[in-house]
Amino acid sequence: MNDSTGLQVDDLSVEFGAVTALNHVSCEFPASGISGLLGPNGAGKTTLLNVVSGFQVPSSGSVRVNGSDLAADGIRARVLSGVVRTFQTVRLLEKETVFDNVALGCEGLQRHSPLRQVLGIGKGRAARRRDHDVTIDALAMVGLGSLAQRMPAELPYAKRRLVEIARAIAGSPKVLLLDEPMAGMDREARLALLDTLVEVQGSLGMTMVVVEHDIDMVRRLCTHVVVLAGGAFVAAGPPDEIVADPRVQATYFGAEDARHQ
Amino acid sequence: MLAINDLNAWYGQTQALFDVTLTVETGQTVALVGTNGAGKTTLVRSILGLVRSTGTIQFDGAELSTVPPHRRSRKHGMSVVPEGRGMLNSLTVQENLELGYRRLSAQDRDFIERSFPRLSRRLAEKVSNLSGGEQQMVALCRAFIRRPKFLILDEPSLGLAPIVVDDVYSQLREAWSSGTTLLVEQDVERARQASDVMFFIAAGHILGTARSSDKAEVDRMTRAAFMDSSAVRG
Amino acid sequence: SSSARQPGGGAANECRDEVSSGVTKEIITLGTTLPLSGSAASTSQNARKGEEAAIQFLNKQGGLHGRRIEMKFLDDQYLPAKAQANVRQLIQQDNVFMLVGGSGTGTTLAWAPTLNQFNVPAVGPYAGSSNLGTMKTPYLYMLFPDYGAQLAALVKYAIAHSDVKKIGVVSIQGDILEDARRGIDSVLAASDIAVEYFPETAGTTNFAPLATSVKAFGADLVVLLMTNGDTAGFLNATRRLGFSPRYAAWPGMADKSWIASYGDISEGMLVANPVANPGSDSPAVAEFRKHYMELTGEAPTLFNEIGWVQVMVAAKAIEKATYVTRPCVIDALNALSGYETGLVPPITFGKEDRQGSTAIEVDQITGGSLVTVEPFANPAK
Amino acid sequence: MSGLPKPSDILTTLIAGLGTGCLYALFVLGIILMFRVSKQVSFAYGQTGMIAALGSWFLYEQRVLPVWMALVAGLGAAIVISGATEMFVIRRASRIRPSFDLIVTLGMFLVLTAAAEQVFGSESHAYVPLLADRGWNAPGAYLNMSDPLVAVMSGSIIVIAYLAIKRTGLGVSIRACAEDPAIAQSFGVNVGLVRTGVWMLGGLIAGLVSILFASRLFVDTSFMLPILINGFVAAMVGGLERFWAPVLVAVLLGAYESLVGLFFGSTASVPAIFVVLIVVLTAAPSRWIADEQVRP
Amino acid sequence: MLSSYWLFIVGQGLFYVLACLGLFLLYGRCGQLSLAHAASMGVGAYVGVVSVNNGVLPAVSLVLSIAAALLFGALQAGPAMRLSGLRFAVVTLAFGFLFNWIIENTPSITGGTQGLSAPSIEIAGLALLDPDDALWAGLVLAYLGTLLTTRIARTRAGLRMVAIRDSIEAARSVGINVAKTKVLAFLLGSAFAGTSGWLIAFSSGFISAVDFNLFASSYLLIAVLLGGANSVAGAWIGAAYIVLVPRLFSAVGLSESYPLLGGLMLIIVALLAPDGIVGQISTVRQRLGSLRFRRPSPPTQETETAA
Ligand SMILES: Nc1ncnc2c1ncn2[C@@H]1O[C@H](COP(=O)(O)OP(=O)(O)OP(=O)(O)O)[C@@H](O)[C@H]1O
Ligand SMILES: Nc1ncnc2c1ncn2[C@@H]1O[C@H](COP(=O)(O)OP(=O)(O)OP(=O)(O)O)[C@@H](O)[C@H]1O
Ligand SMILES: [Mg+2]
Ligand SMILES: [Mg+2]
Repeated sequence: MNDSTGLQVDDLSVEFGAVTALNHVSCEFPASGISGLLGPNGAGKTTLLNVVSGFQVPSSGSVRVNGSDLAADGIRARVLSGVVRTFQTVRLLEKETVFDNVALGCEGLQRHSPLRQVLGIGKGRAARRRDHDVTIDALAMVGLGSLAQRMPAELPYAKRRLVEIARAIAGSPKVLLLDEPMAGMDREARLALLDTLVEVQGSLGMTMVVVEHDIDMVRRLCTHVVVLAGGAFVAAGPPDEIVADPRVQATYFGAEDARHQ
Repeated sequence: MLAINDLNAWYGQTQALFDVTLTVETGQTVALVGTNGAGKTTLVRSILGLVRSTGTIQFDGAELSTVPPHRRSRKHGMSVVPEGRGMLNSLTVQENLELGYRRLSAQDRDFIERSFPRLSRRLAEKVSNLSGGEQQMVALCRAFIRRPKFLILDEPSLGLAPIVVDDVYSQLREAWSSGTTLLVEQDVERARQASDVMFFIAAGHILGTARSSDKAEVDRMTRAAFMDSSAVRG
Repeated sequence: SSSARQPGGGAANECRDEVSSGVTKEIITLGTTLPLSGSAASTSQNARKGEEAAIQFLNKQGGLHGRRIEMKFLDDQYLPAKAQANVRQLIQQDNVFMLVGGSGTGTTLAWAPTLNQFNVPAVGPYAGSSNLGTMKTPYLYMLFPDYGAQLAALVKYAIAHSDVKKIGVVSIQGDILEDARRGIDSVLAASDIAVEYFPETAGTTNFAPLATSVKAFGADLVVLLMTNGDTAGFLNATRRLGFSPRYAAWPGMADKSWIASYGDISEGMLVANPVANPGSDSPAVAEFRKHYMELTGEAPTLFNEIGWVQVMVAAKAIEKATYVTRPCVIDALNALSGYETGLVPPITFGKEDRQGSTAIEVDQITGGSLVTVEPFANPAK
Repeated sequence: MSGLPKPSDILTTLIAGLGTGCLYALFVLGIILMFRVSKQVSFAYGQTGMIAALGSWFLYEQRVLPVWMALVAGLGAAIVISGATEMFVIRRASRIRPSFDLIVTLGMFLVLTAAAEQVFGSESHAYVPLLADRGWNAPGAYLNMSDPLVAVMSGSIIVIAYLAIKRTGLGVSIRACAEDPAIAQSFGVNVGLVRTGVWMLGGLIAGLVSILFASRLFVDTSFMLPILINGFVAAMVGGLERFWAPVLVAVLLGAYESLVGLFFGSTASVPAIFVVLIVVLTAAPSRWIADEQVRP
Repeated sequence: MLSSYWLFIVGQGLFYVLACLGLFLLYGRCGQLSLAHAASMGVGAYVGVVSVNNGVLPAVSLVLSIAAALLFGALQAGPAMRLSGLRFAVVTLAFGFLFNWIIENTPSITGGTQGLSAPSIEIAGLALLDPDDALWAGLVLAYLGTLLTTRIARTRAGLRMVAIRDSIEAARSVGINVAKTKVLAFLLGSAFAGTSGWLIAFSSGFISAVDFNLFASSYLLIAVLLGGANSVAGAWIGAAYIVLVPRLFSAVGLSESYPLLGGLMLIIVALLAPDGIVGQISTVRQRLGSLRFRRPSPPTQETETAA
């Protein structure tokens, strides 16, 4: 493994009864730039994110972030060591303001004594101020600064997505996993989100993995692409190379007979 | 076949559609294009009778506004691929397909085997176990096997790999060339190719319409629909 | 905070001619708290009718000390906390002169200490705990004997009049059962009759195990201390098992409403009754019945009679008091001796005695009505 | 009691317990059907049945109607109340906020209890025995007619319900209503009818169970409360989403409760049941007790 | 000036504020629908009285009461960690009944069904049985409790609770320890309830199991919902409802209608005013505010052609 590898999975397998969702998959995602995770439906992309974020326990294999193994960690431990995800469907606290929704992301930051927080003294006070600042920064970064006090229900779909992304980056993650962030968005919104993601990655420098079916967006967004199919690793490399790869062509873009695999 | 007149629709106090008027001829595929939040899904839901609305919706000569939603499906042969897939997570794939007192016939099974082989192997499984795209296939399949008179597709390509999207659209072209279809699609070019007529919608208003074959007009309307909305949204 | 002062001790408690709260030139206001709604409503509603009739009766005869009597009824839903708040309201807000009647052991236990706090006397709540009627709550004057005394009388009668070898006592778990045990054991001390106690929890859904256990024990007399519903549930279960011992039960089963509902399954049951059977033909009861029917147009039930007696005893004390003040009424109550109503045994209180009587009448449910088999079985104390 | 109970006593108690258990099972059937159609259990369920029992008592006792008509009228009332609860309360509440549907049934519970108390009074009454007073001494145990009556009736209703769910599309429709009424409607399910219909059926079942319990015990405004609790316990332990498990647990719970009462005294039954609930819910594998899991 | 009777009632109301604050944290914030909250109060009340009866100093008995209530809360948190709202509510129901059963079956210690009188005690120079002193104690404690609750709601822990209430998936994805947060909510809720129960026991002088049963828990829920489950002020309104409304009903001689009103209230509030009185007030305010702005007009044909 080289220095610039942010996230590395090794020999991952996940089975659900007769279905093999991941079949000894090994691949790497660089720490710089944004990686795309591609593959036909049911290829195991979401499952891979689930394993990395701790929502799914693999039957074999390991996950490493910047060289350290996450094997025994639960979801919370992973968040604390910097692995954060979003969901295929947006999940927000509908009764709290956008600000509070994003503030939730501070969980990933260092803990501090709850008693001190309640009393508002010493480190507790400092920590509360820090949480506040971090939240403001995260909101500004995705361009939601002016909407901080609004309720999520009042926001259009694309903005709701951004709230979720702001929440994910508030904790300054080392690895950010986005599952189809652009699904259901119109083209304008996709382009705007694309800019935001590039900017966030640029300024925070985390390993970012994006699952996306819109190949045009993937080409604009990603510097590196990993392709899965039928639970197995297929190919990895720069987007243009991957798009041209005949194996990917067959399983993903569709030579006519490939769908009856 | 479908004639909508002066349709206004509300969610609670907020109005989502304003005086929408639109017609779909028998056999036509009509595409609905607009930004997020423009009101496309609301229009679909109004046709299905799922939102509070005023105005008239005539279908095959019958007035629908007093017809309860379940009869629109049963009696008038409407079928929908809903936004967000509409999976019934506690049910199996087969039960999702059978929804509404309908058993899978041999013919249906055949169709599934041919068009969605991934599904035919997993009919007995809980639908919530499927991947996002696989669930979208269930949604499509559920609408298709009913052989509807009027097919409504709300973002049918959501979460589908390109290979499957192509496949779905080619099916639409071939198998449903005779059927009447209302299509909501984010990818304007794809929508243009799949449809006969396009309606452009922004902030709850129909901005205009264009024949799909007239590419220049479609481009002009698309720009209008998308710019307008960004103006409205600020 | 106020400590309990003994009645009669201290200047504030001396009987003098002064203005007392709850008393005007025309009216004396009494008060009570009762479970008028909730699980124990029906008996309390009857008691209330009895009290109202008694007050009407007294007022027709010119009231007491030339004053009309009025009474304030508050509903406590059988909730102790509510009963206590009610008594506070009666004393502090509604300024009643004294408390008369009331019903429910738990509720009475809850408000009794409040009397000490405000030096207000109360007469005759219908409650069967042995924790009441002692000098712990010196302002509380009890008319009816506690569960222990009730059951002692009942069992004494049963063993004297039939051949009993084994007694099964089915009782609500807890202090009621302990009271019953004390009473029954005192009667059986020197006999060779076996007795077994079967605790029960209110709300049993299947009485078969309980009934089977009692049957297996071989009880020929079964004493029942349960809620009306559970008593019925138990009787139904024994019937389903084909088990038919002799039954004896606490006063709840002497009420007309029970007999109307469950007369057939409780045929032959002996019932402890703290007041004279309202259907009896003793002259005192007959006169009471006559008055009551004149006033209300209905024949009195057990709890009508209880309400009536509660008011009558309180009225006697007020009448005997030198002035209409609380200390004077307390003095009069303490001096009450052998007061005969004909409806309850003669009532006697003393400076250190708050238990008006310990005698019990034994009745039997026969052919859908209550028949007196032994009037006031215990000699008055 | 000295020594162990006699075998015949054990058998008698066991049979009575199984009879009670069958009634619990029927009661639980109502709970799980209603849960299927609206993802909701009703705290007012037992009280709905209570209205049938107490109401019918009132009607025949006041000689308004002959007994059988009073029973039918009581059941009718339970059906109407249950259906109306669904139509006017449950359906609207679940849309407002999660957990509110539960809260409104708690409200219904209080309303039905208070209203019954005001209309019918709060006394306990004997109820028509419905065979609970007939029985015969079989060798080894005493048999009562109420138990076989209850077993046959509960058993057949449960089996019919099972077949209706499995063999017709009704089962799918019922679940679809709970999960996504809009989707169900879009595919031709008359959601209103199915929901209200199932709740009306629930009302009928609650009424039947209450009437049968009343015939074995007594009737008043609160006699269904412990039965409601035991029904809930069985449904929770067996799993609300399953069919046979909760029904079976209910039958066994009746037997268990009965035997505990015989061996350890009647007061031991209540905690014995709660101990089962708490132990199962804390110690059972989470697969058994978890909700429908939707994968992230 | 209030009569001593009303002083007593208001004092009780202030003690109930504490219980309602506990339920606000547990249900309003964390979404855990507990039907054993009154039982938690009961634990505090009984442990307090029983320990004082056995010679424990009042201050120590308060600590014991809170500790016992915490334990009771922790016991419930066990199943709560694994169960959904509905199932969990039923389990708390069982806990509530179990509490009542224990009281009823330990008559020698707790007085059983007949209840238990609380001795008159003094703590911090206040004799709780005296309405004046109780009022002071109530004012100070309810104020401190409110302050504490508001603070908690603003910390990370408070936000975590809301996250669990609104979206457990979102909560897990940001690394919230769901189990720990639920336990915390239970401990806080129970501590408030236990304190409240202790105070009510010694200020009223008598406790019994029926004051802490399912109905009592339902009334607490009604109170918190009516006030507004999402705000601290709602707890005050709710406590006022619990203590004052029954008194008003009995003042007009309609006390038997109170349970009916309670049930209807629960249904009506849930259906028509889900955010309670506090929510209702703020909606009215918003409506008034929005009258001042014109609604944005829909885009016209002109804008289209201009584009
Ligand atoms: N809990 C489960 N039980 C059974 N099968 C499962 C489960 N989770 C995932 N699978 C199966 O594993 C395979 C991989 O699923 P996964 O969600 O990872 O696919 P994906 O690549 O994200 O697809 P998509 O693009 O459609 O979202 C699928 O065939 C899916 O049906
Ligand atoms: N359930 C709802 N309650 C309140 N407002 C709603 C609801 N659903 C939609 N809206 C609002 O109605 C408007 C139209 O929404 P609609 O879902 O019809 O848009 P759409 O064109 O389908 O958008 P998308 O491309 O995101 O699917 C939006 O402003 C949206 O915020
Ligand atoms: Mg996926
Ligand atoms: Mg849409």
